[in-house]
Amino acid sequence: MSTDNTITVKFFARLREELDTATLRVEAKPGLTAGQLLHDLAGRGGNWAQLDGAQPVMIAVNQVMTKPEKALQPGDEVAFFPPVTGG
Amino acid sequence: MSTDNTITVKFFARLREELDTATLRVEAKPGLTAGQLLHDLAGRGGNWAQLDGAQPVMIAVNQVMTKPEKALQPGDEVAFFPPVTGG
Amino acid sequence: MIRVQQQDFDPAEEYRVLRDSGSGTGAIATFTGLVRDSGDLKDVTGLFLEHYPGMTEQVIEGLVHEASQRWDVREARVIHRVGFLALAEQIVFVGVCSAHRGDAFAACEFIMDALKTSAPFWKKEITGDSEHWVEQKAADRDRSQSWE
Amino acid sequence: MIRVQQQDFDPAEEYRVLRDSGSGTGAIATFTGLVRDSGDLKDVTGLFLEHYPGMTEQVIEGLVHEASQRWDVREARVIHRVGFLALAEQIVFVGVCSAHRGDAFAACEFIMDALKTSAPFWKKEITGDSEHWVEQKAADRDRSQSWE
Repeated sequence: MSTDNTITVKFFARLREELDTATLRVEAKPGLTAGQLLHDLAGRGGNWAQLDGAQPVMIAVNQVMTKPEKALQPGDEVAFFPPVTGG
Repeated sequence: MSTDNTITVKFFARLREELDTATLRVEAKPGLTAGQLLHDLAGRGGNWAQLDGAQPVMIAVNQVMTKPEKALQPGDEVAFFPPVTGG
Repeated sequence: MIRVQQQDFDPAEEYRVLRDSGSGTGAIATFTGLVRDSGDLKDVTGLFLEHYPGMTEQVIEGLVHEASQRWDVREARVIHRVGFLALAEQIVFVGVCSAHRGDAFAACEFIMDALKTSAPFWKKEITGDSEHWVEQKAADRDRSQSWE
Repeated sequence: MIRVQQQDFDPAEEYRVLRDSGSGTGAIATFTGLVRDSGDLKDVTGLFLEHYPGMTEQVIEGLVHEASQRWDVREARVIHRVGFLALAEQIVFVGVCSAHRGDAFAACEFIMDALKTSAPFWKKEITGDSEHWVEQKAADRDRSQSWE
């Protein structure tokens, strides 16, 4: 996790492949929630549009599963991924 | 199993020890049931008396668990034993 | 595969056979029971296990057959030891392989629970200076009945 | 003991550690999952398993901790492989030892069920000429929720 004013965003599995992105950084705007961040990213269009509800997206903040309402802090690590299928 | 007019009776575990008997033979009287045989054996008195209900006794005829009402045939193998405790 | 024997067994060997049971196998559940120091008596040093030769094998065959009708069972292996067993020795092994995890768990647990209440084995606990036939536990009867 | 690794594992070795966990152990339940040829695609030749390093281990630690609070768990060992795995290869191992058989079965099955729905692993099925991310099965969600 970084100590500057950014949030690290990670993608896994199908999302990582379809967005062609494993990691990116975004600015930690005051009041930003995980769900809002997801909505903002969907606004990029193209494959990113699927983040806006077309497929279920799980959210983890600092490696703990969380709800979209979760407020983000500078330095947080947010991960978006499809429902898990291990075991 | 014998082919003559007898029934083989076996005892296991605590019963085998307390009756000091692993196997005995009895005559296959017409109409004899497993429960009646148990009652007859209890009539021997001493440690045998416990066969008459003081302790639960399981009954198998020809190696299949059965009820006291089961009628016995010449050549049958009857076993009496305490509830099982393996595994 | 069902075996009743005095000698010890190797769960690793049983696992290898289960694993080699074909490409449809996705799940292997195993259970091993050990002699434990906290039975009906204190300071147990071992067990003596008696069985009813012939009937024991038939009963276990029946349980495996029943499990195979209720769940997907590719192969099941059951081993039960008899005779004198010291503390911490292995007593019983049940291993099941299946296409699916739920079936493997259910069949393995069903066979083990039913074996405890219907296979003709009897345990005697041995301490330094006494021995004592173990009584059937109501909890075991209940666990087995819960499958009915 | 929790491990996430590319290399294969030996269930026999895990069993040995579980068995040596102390004289109170009377029951050892294990589960092993294998790559199976009947997933969402036909003619699967293997899997690719991705995970979220760090979070995966934390989630599994949490599941083992939860199991230890609900049941008697002397020791639990969980291994999950990642990367490319061919057909019939071992994917996952869960082993639990306990004083009692019911606890060993329940804790082992709980950890395995919960792992499938909450640990961040993703499977991609690979056939000769295509690949395809596996979708989460409703049955797995239901099995895990049945523990709640």
